[in-house]
Amino acid sequence: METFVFYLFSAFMVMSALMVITVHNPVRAAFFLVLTFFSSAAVWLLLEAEFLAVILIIVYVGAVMVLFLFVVMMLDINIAELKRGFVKNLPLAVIVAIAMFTMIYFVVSGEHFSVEHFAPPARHTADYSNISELGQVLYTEYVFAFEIAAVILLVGIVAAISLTLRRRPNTRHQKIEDQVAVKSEDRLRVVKVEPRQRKYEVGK
Amino acid sequence: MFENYSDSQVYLAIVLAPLIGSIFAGIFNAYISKAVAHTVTIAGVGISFILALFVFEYHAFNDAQIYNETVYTWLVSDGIRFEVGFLVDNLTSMMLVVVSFVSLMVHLYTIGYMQEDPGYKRFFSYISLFTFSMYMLVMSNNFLQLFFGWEAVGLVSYLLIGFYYKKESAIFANMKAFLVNRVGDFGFILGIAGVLMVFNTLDYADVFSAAAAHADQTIELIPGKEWSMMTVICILLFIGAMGKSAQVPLHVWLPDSMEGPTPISALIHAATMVTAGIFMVTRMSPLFELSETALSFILVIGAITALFMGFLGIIQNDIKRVVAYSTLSQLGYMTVALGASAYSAAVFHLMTHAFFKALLFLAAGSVIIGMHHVQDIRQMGGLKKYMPITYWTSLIGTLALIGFPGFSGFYSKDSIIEAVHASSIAGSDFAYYSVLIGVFITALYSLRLFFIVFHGEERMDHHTKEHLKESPWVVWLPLVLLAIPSVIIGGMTISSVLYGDYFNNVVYVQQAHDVLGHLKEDYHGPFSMILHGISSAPFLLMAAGIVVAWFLYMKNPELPAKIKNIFSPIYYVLDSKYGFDAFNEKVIAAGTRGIGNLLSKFGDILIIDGIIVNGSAKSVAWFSGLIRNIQTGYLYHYAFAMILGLIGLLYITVY
Amino acid sequence: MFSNLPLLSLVIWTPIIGGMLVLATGSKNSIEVKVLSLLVSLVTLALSIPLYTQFDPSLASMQFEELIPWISNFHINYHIGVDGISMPLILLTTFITVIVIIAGWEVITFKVAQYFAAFLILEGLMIGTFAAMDAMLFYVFWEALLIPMFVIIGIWGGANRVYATIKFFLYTFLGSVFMLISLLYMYMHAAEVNGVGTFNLLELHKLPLDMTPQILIFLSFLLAFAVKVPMWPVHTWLPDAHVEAPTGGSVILAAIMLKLGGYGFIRFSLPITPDASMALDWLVILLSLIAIVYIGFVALIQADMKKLIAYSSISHMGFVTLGFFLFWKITENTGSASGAVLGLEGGMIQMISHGFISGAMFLSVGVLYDRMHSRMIKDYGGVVNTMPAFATFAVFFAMANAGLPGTSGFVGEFMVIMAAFKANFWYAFLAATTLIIGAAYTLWMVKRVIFGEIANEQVENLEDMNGREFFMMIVLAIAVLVIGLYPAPLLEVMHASIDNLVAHISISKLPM
Amino acid sequence: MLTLSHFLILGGIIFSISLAGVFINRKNIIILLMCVELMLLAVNTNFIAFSYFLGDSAGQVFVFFILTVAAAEAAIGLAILVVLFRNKRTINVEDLDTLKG
Repeated sequence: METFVFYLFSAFMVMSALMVITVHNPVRAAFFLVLTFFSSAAVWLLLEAEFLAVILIIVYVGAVMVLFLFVVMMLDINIAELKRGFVKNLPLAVIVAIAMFTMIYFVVSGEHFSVEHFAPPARHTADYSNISELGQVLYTEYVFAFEIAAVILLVGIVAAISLTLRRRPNTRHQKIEDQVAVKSEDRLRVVKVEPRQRKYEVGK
Repeated sequence: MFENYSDSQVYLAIVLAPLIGSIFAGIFNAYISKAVAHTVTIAGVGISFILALFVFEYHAFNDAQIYNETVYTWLVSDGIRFEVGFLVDNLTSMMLVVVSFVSLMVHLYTIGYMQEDPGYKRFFSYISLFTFSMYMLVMSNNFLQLFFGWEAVGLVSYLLIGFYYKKESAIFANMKAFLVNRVGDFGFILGIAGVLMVFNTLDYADVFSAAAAHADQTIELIPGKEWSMMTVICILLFIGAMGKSAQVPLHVWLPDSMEGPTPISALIHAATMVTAGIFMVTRMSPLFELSETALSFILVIGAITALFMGFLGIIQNDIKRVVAYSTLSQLGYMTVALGASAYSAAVFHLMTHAFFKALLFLAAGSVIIGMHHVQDIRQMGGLKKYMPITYWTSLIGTLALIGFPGFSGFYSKDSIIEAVHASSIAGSDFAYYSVLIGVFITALYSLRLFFIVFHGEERMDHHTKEHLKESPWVVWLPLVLLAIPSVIIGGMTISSVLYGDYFNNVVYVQQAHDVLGHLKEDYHGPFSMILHGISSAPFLLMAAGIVVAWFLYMKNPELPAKIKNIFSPIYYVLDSKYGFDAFNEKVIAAGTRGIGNLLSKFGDILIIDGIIVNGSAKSVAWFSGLIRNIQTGYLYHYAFAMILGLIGLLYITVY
Repeated sequence: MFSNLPLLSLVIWTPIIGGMLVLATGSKNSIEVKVLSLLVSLVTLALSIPLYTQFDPSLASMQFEELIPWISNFHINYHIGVDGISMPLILLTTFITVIVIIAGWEVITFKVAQYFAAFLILEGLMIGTFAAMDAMLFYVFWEALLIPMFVIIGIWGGANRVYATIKFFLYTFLGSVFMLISLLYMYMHAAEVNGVGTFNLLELHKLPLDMTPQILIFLSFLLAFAVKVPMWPVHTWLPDAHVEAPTGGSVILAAIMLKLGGYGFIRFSLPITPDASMALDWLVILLSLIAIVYIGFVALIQADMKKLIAYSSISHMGFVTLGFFLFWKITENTGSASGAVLGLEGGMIQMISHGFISGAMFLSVGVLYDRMHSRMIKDYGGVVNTMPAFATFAVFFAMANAGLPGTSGFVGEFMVIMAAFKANFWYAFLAATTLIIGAAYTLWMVKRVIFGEIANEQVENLEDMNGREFFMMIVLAIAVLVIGLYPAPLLEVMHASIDNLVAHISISKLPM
Repeated sequence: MLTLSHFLILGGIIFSISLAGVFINRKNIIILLMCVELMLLAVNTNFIAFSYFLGDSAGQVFVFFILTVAAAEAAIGLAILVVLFRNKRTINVEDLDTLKG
């Protein structure tokens, strides 16, 4: 049963990941990425990482991918231009990917990671709470790292806002404080006019 | 010597009095009047002169103990004490009197001579400073202070030669003088270093008492060849003396130094500073006696200077330069005496020469004042009737210079000639004939000058002639005061100085070299010396010189020009001063600049900066230019490189 | 009364904190900035005087020592102290800084606060370098002081200042990284030998080292210090830096920064690697003699006054390194070490004297430059006619530069020549040529600049020194004269330390 | 029977695919960013697998942090993208070679 679930969702994952990199429309790619995340959340559930699986869906799918979609749709992207060179790059990409995978395969398959070395642990009972266990370590042992993560998020927010914030100097809008602080001299300027002497130019 | 004061206080007072005067006149230059400036400085020198007389009396007649005390310790390093101290013995006290007397005369004379000069107060400050420096030199009891005084007089000489700082020739001459002196000092300081190496002290007394014990020490200058340490030290020290006392080939600065005002030509470049070398060698007699090679060297150098510089005097037309070449020649005589181990004779001649040469210079100055700063003797003549005092004092000076029997110069010069004759070290024959011919030459150029200036037709222009008159008393008084010792001092003192025991505790002469001891056997007092002198070769030569001079410049004034034409190659050689100046200018100075240029352009700018420093910077730029092509700026290239690296790493890990 | 104050720390940090304060005011009202800077430098000077008065010259050990752990994982301590070698140099620093502050008084009009702050901070860092007893602390100060100097030349410098700054920085930096490697090596080595690594200088002095590491360490130190001194052939940064630097920068550079190199030799090279120094002393002596003669010739033909003085500095610093490394040759030649102390102390005196003289020379050029805006000799001539007081000082300092007895310039040269003769006649011969060459280039410059007829209209309109300039000159002149006439008190404080050093370097550090 | 290898190989496949994606879509910077996200996913899967098989929750904590950082990274990356587009009117990587040496 577990094996079946694993292979099912793994297949989804691989297929949708392949779609992510092959489709031309970024919107579609984003949707396929969402699918990949969903499948991988399922795989994570198999590994008893319930909290992270949920977080992956809520944060990634719910927030980050939506952000991607927003950006993709907001920008006026010339898709045709971006497509060029797809076929030309394909062989290289395949070669690199296969080379990479071969390497990884030789490392992770085989004796080092087999059952003898890493026997699957027994499943937890129903009252096991992944969240509380994570919380235990997160707020004790990793509390500094946690704080730093919070700061990183804060910096992320500030950075994102400050990068995208646009000042438009020529827009007209009210400046309330100026209006309140106005004085009479600012409104009315008394100009002293020199009495002009008329010039009579006699005999010219 | 004074009841209420210790000796050291008196000596300090001698030294400091002119220094204080100098500093006062120097610092308050802008705030004091001329009268205050000269009063203060003359007071300073006057005090030291009077004290010097007492000191002389104390040492010469009362047989005082040799005073050798430290004033203060300059520094101590490595267990060696470098001190400032005074050594006062008969030699010192004599030098003190000579220096202070001439200095005082020059101070007085300056009041008249420099009356109109804007640098009046500065001048007084300088000459007082010079007096101080000279005292430091002669009173020193160690080599360090000697060197201090040595350089200090050089400094003042530099300042005074360049006194007219607007004059290009003057500022060239002062730099030349300083640099040539520095060449001498270069040898001198090495000599001092040698002394320190051998004796581990710079104190005279310690060095001299230990000198004999180190006589056999050697030094390996060139690998495999041993030299006597004493010879090396003595020659090095003598190179210092050659600079200061203007011996060939380091004499070139002295004629040019006549660019300075005349009073200092008298004081520094005739009477005192230039004799410092003579004084120094005399002081170091215990060292020089240990090296016959060095003595021979001194003898030959002195003889060359005495003879060949005399020749140059004959053709000069600048009144001061004639006297300057005569000074060179006379310094050569003194040096010859040193080489012959007749130290006493050298110092004796130093003393008499100081008086009569100062007299001659000041007289020349008096003439120059009278002639309104014309120095060319071809525009003079017949001054006898306009400037009688100057005339008579000049005559005395000239007679003393040529060694006319009875005058001071006679005793000293004749003694030197006799001493060289009696000497047997290498080169003494050459030296003897040189100084003999020198007598003739001396008489020739001295009387040539005398006749041309004071006799014969009056060649000055009309305007000058109208204003021609005897100089004021401040000018002629020093002449008279100097004329007195020029006449009498020689005969008065020869018995004790030369043949008596005056220098017994000062000068050390080895038995084998003791020419004066040898001469002493034939010496029977000054008058018999005159009698003996009249019949000797030097007198005949001198007389010949006078007659030739009279014949050429009084009797047949056209003749010299003819002779000049006949012997024009010789004249050319003499006129170019044997080519020393040209050599220095074209070879040494230009060569030095050339080397500097070469090292700068080629070494510093091209090789070090160009190739190594900027070259390495450029090679970095070149290399980075090469590898910047890899930096395409495209994201995927970087990614590709990264992945290739990753795969490579994995490959290494897996297999 | 103040005996328990951390005096040395105060001397180091007062100018640094003062400099920060000056920087912080950033005020446009520059007179306050100047007064504050002057005050800080004067306080520092006042604080440094007890270092001399309360110094015990009979002790060879460190005095006014302070030790606070700094980076304890690597046994790096804030460890400072002075002995007879560093104390005079610290006094020189505090003294010269006051002069430099005064020198900048009216001249600097641009970024005034930053200018003075840079000098004050530089002062503290230099004192720190002299006082550091921990090699790592030394290194930190050593590198840190490049920054203010970099800024000084780079901002207030002349036209070609960028080239000069970068050259200056890279040159000195190149040298010092090798020193860092050596220090790290010795730390590791100490850890092997003693079980615990150390950067304590006094410990490093005692650390036994094999010949090969000693030679390598010696060479790396040589590179670091030779660049600073500077010795031929790594000297070419100095003329450029001097020419471009503002007057104050030149003064500090010549008067103090060059001394760091000499100090490094005497504090690091000699005691840490005595056997390598013995094996390679010929190299240092050779380079020193080349510096004295070669650079003298180069100085002769310079057309730029500042360049000429810069080259003369290099030539004079040759005496320092020559004096420091004579010990073994003297022993070899005469069989006894007598004379070695003379050379070492001569080198020390030469450093201090050169601080005053070169400082004064650069100030003199500065006085002229402020009026004429030219450093070229050919633009001058007959300055004495319009600036007699200045000319007096200029000639005086020129004479001091030429090593006239009675001025401080003579003392060191004399002692080193005396010692060199004991080592080898030809060393002394070549060293003594400076008597001629040094006088030649200095006096030739004086002749062309000071003497003669008034050369042009600008010279004719020159005004003589004002009170501020006169004050600087007279103070320096007095210092030069006092050291020249009575150097004994200055040497008194060194004897114990130098004797100790000689005793130390005469014992081999090779492991048995 | 699922072993650790299964999950690691899955991670490897996803990683290789995203790697290929970087090469194929060398012009579209948005898809490049997505590929980076995919890589992180592969890595995260590995972490979780190890965490499970070793019985150590530290791996999950790590993933937690990676997710945090990745979220921030995506946000900033997209922000940069927006600014870039605003200034250059393109997100074609081939036009972005300011860093060319």
